[in-house]
Amino acid sequence: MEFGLGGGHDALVDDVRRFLGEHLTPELLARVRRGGTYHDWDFHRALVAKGWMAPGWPVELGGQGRPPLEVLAIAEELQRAGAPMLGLGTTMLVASVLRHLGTAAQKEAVVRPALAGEILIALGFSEPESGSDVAAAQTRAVRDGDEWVVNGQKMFTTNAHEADYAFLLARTDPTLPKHRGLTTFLVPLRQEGVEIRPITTLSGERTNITFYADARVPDALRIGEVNGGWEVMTVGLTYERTSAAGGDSIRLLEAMEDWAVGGTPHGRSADHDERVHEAFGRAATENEVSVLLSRRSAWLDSIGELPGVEGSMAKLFSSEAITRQSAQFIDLLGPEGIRTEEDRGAPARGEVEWAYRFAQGTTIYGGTSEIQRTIIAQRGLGLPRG
Amino acid sequence: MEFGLGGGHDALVDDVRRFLGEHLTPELLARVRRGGTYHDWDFHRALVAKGWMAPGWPVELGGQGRPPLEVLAIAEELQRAGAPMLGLGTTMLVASVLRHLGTAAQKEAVVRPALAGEILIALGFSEPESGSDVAAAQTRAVRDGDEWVVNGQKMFTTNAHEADYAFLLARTDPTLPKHRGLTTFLVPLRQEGVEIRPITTLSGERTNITFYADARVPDALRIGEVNGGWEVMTVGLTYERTSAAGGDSIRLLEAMEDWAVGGTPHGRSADHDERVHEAFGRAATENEVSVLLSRRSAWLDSIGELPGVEGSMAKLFSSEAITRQSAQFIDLLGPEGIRTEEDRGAPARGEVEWAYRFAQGTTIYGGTSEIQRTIIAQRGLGLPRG
Amino acid sequence: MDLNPSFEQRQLVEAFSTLYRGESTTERVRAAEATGFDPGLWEALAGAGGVEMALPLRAGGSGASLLDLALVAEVHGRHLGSAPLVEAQVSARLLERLGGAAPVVADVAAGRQILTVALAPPGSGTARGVPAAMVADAVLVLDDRCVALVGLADARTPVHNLAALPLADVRLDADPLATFGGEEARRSFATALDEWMALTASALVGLGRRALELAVDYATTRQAFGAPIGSFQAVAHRLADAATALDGATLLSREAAWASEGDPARASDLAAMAFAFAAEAAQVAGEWSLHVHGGYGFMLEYDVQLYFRRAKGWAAVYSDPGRVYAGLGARALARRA
Amino acid sequence: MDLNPSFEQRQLVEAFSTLYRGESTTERVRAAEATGFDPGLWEALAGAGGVEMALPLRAGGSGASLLDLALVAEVHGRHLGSAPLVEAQVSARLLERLGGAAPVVADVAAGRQILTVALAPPGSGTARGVPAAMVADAVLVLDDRCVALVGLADARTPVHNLAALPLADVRLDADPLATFGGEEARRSFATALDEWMALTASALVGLGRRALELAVDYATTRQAFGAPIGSFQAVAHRLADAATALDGATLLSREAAWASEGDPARASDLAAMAFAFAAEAAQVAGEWSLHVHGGYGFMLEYDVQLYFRRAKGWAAVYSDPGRVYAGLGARALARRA
Repeated sequence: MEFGLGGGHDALVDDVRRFLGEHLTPELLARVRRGGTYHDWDFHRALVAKGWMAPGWPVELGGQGRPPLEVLAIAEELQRAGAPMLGLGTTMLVASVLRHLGTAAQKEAVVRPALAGEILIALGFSEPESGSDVAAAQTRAVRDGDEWVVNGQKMFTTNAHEADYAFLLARTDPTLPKHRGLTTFLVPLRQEGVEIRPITTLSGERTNITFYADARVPDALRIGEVNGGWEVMTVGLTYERTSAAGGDSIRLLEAMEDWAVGGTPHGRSADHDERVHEAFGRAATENEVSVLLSRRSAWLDSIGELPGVEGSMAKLFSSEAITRQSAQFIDLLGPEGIRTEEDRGAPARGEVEWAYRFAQGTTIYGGTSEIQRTIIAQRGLGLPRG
Repeated sequence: MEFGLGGGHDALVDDVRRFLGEHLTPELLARVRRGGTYHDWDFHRALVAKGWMAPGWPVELGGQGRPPLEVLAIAEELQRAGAPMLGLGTTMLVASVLRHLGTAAQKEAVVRPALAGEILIALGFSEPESGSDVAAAQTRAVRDGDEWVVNGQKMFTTNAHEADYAFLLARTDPTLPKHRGLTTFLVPLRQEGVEIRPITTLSGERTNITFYADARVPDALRIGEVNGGWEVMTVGLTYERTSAAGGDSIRLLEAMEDWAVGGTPHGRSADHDERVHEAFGRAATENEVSVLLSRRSAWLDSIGELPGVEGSMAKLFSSEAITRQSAQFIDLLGPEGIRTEEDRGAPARGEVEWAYRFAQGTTIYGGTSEIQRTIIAQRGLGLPRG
Repeated sequence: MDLNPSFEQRQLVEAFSTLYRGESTTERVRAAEATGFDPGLWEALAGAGGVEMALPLRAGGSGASLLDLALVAEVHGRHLGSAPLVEAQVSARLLERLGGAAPVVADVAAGRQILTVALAPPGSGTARGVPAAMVADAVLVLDDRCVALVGLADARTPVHNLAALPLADVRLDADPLATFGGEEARRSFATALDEWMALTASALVGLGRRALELAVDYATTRQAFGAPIGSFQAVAHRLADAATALDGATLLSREAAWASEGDPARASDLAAMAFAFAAEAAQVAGEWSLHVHGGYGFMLEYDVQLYFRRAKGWAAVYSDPGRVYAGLGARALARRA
Repeated sequence: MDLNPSFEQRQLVEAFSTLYRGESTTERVRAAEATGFDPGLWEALAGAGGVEMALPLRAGGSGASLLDLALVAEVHGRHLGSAPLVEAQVSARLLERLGGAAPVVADVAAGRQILTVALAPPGSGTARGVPAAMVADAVLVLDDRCVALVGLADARTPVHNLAALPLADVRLDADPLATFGGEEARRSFATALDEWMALTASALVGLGRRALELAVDYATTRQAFGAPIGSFQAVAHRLADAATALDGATLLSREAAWASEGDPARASDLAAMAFAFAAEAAQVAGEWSLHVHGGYGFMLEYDVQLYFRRAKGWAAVYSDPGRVYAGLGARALARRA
């Protein structure tokens, strides 16, 4: 048994930090936070140039052939720094699905330019009437010769306004049982039948509702079999659930520690205050656990096992942890804690106030905490279904 | 709106405290704790002599005609002092059921001597295979002329070894739907067909399994209609659920405060320790809430409304509160916190260690926390049934 | 004990409910987020005697009890009122108790001037994060020496905050408009803080109850996996816990307000208890209601985020619950020692 | 990173699992509750080299790593071993590191003498609540001046406790058997405390995992309202949280043990983290498993209460998790300042 990540790991982390020092400028961070779009084409292309779009993919497919733990190391550092990665994340999720289930033509037409940083792909799973119960999708796709005609709405199509395609789950046969009449497509977003309407969220992130009115998608951009969409989604959702919030938590604790050692001009004194010390020690411990749970998933991946339950645990634990921690840190800051980052007197640069809003979303997207607990109970512990 | 309980209330509380000073001797408390039987015939008869067995009942039925809030005041003080009241509680629950649903003969033969402190009645609801789902009872009762023949087992028949009757839920028609084939009886416990086997519990309380092998009960001791037992239980369970743990919590906090101001020879210093102060302030606040929730139930009762959801809230909140508090108080005491009352060096006379064990039961008996939450969600908030 | 409001109290609640339903819709609350202040609501409140009622008869008020004000504060919280009603009432009562000049008191009572109160002692010549200070005319501050009434016009810097409250940092370098010295002034100021805590507890209760209603409504209609999500225990049991805490907070905050006349010896402790417990209950209700709404809860377009942000922010203006509990515990031990 | 135990580690775990399955059944655990000590288990452990393995090769041991010991401690916890294995291992290593007399070290290694260690500095001439002190022959104590080895025979008073542990208060008035002074002795003692925390974390993990299994087994078979109770979210989701915490605690406690050789700079922090986190995870697993058992959980006759009591008690012998977290937080700030 070995917990060390090896000397190569430290060198890699140093490399990522150098990269971030150069490319993740304070101006970029401010622009992203202000605009709410957690994607930046310059930063994205810089990552691509570095080979860090798909570092775990084989070299012949455009990756660097890195083992999963190195891939995780890169992701940990990027998340911890707050780099804008949402567009990369959804694009790579779809690329991963296509790598396994796509046609040769799709790999050429979509995966290649995606890995080259030329195109972006958004996710179109949720609908106004279906979220956690994603298989209840009602958006229709009807065949018309070599094309399909799509009608419906998708919620939370994050980065649709920057993206070229939406990875869309549609009902192609309403007469079949719920899970059986679904098909997945890559719907081109820059067409007349698609309307993108912005949604502003609690943490300032921009996402979108996308409306599909006789939008057209060539059959060549269908993924998987007709009415075989649920099998495709199963692969896709497994990738989605690996999103954990450990890096955000680490950044949050660092901001609080900066505040605590920085003289705390207006907040409470952190010296000799056992309540502050206890919260810091607890957060550091929870963050270590989040990191270990995520690393376990990556390690399982590296030895060829699918981290299903383990991924759910990493996601559940880290998102609930940042939700608890951010609320408690606001409390520790007292009345100063609710100042936002626009306020020049905000402690910890307003990171804590922002994290309290941001954290609420982490227990929702990528599978709610309730969905994760059900997966852990049934698949992990073998408890009976309800 | 008025939260005051009036001058009569203070006088009554003083009266109860004087009574307790005389009758609830340290020797009695030690005997009860050691033996595990939370019933003492001398103390019981002293309460009866004082009229506090059924202070809320009409004078003509053997009570004092006190309004519900005075009844609660007496109960609050007795619970806070840790008086042995389990036998009284179950006996009065059954007496209350009989008052509403019993025959004239039953009132004469059972209720009168019960209120006179001559007999005790235990509860026989739970079975080895049914607890929260009490209507799943499998104990059989079969008619035989003027008698019924009972076969089966009942769990947690507390005080059966001191009691004259068990208020027993039995299946009298297995062909009817679950809730329809049940009948309730008062089964005489001092007969050959009844075996009482002690159960020792985590907090040292003695309870019993009772075995019924061709035990006989006269039809005259049937309560309610044949196969109408669920209607009887509905009344009985409402009374059972009013049991709240607020008084135990108050006693626990008092023990901790005694420890904190008593010099703490070996424990951590409570002076200037914000963690201790925070826990104390929080516990005092939760205890105030427990008291208010219980008083609300009594007040609703006094104006003729049935405190269903409100009783569940009082029970849920107070039992969860003492469970949290006792665990946290052990933590505050550090390594000293796990010393039991047999240990002469135990802080707070071992009350905290004992409370941690005792508290676990409060979230189970009288309806688990899960049952209470379901009642509150469905009947209180109107959420749909699952 | 009688937990039913009196006939007069029911009328009062109904009158203010009607006012808030008209003048504090969530559209109006959103429209006022930039400043945290809705002048139309304030006019309506002043016109309805919202401040005047808090003053005793001797000062031309209608002599409402603190419990009456608490019932109104519940309505205020329920409708997320963008107006400093609690601060104005508390500081009007304080100024009157301090013996403030009658014309000023009359202006304040009529809502022509808005006063507020600094909840924490100033440091380095500044009172930080003073509630309502961006919209009030003057603030009552307790420093080492006395209670001072300080004009706000040129002394304030806005504080951007989670709850869109009109908070400001206030510089205290100008001469005060009036000062009030002596032990009694201090005691009056302490009473004002207790009143602020009790009334804010009530506002948080109203806010929390409405957040819970939003969750119950959503969970009753929203379907997933073939059933309304409120039929799943993972949702239902959380909401039952929130409902229980809010019922407790309702009783406790009303008891605290009642105690200012009904049980003065416990009034200060009860106000602190009510504040801390209501703050936690409202926060839990806000967070869980937001969570139950799933992705929609995270959209600014849905109302639940308005409650979520204020549940945390309205309480934090004074203190986190933990420090208040610590103060209560320390006081209890000091009394026993 | 490789989270799989090595072939040798799997063999080690299997060997001790077999031993504990035979010598630490819950019947045996119950039989040993009066003294907290099962001599038969101790003999078997000593015979299997349970203490010896903890010593380096130079001292005639088999040079097991702390991680090897942690894997054995998980087995110990899972079977609620009524024997001071962790204390004996930690104090044997400490005595050897201090340069204790070779014959004593040999006796200790062979299990002929049992040593233990006082986790807190003594006050007023007494070390309170010393683990294993009722069954050990001598204890290592750190006072202001040095580390002392003190005989226990006439110096101990038993401590009745929640977890049925053989704790004792130890008077320190007799002459020590040996003393070890200097900065290095202090550092060795601190290392021993870290080792005790890491191994106790592992024992708590084993205990907690078994408690969770009991809950899962019960919830899978017990029926209520026409379904196994484990199919209700109110039960299933709690157990999922407990399972997640225990998986985290497993990783963290193994990492802490690994770090003593693999990352010495972090070993002390990781030991404290593992101890506090495992203590909480085990307590939650114990409480929830007890609760899931309904009334049965409350019966002494059912095994789950054995786990419930030890989950709290094994950790409390040293400290509540909160104080350990506070120490970690203070250290982290001191490093940054």
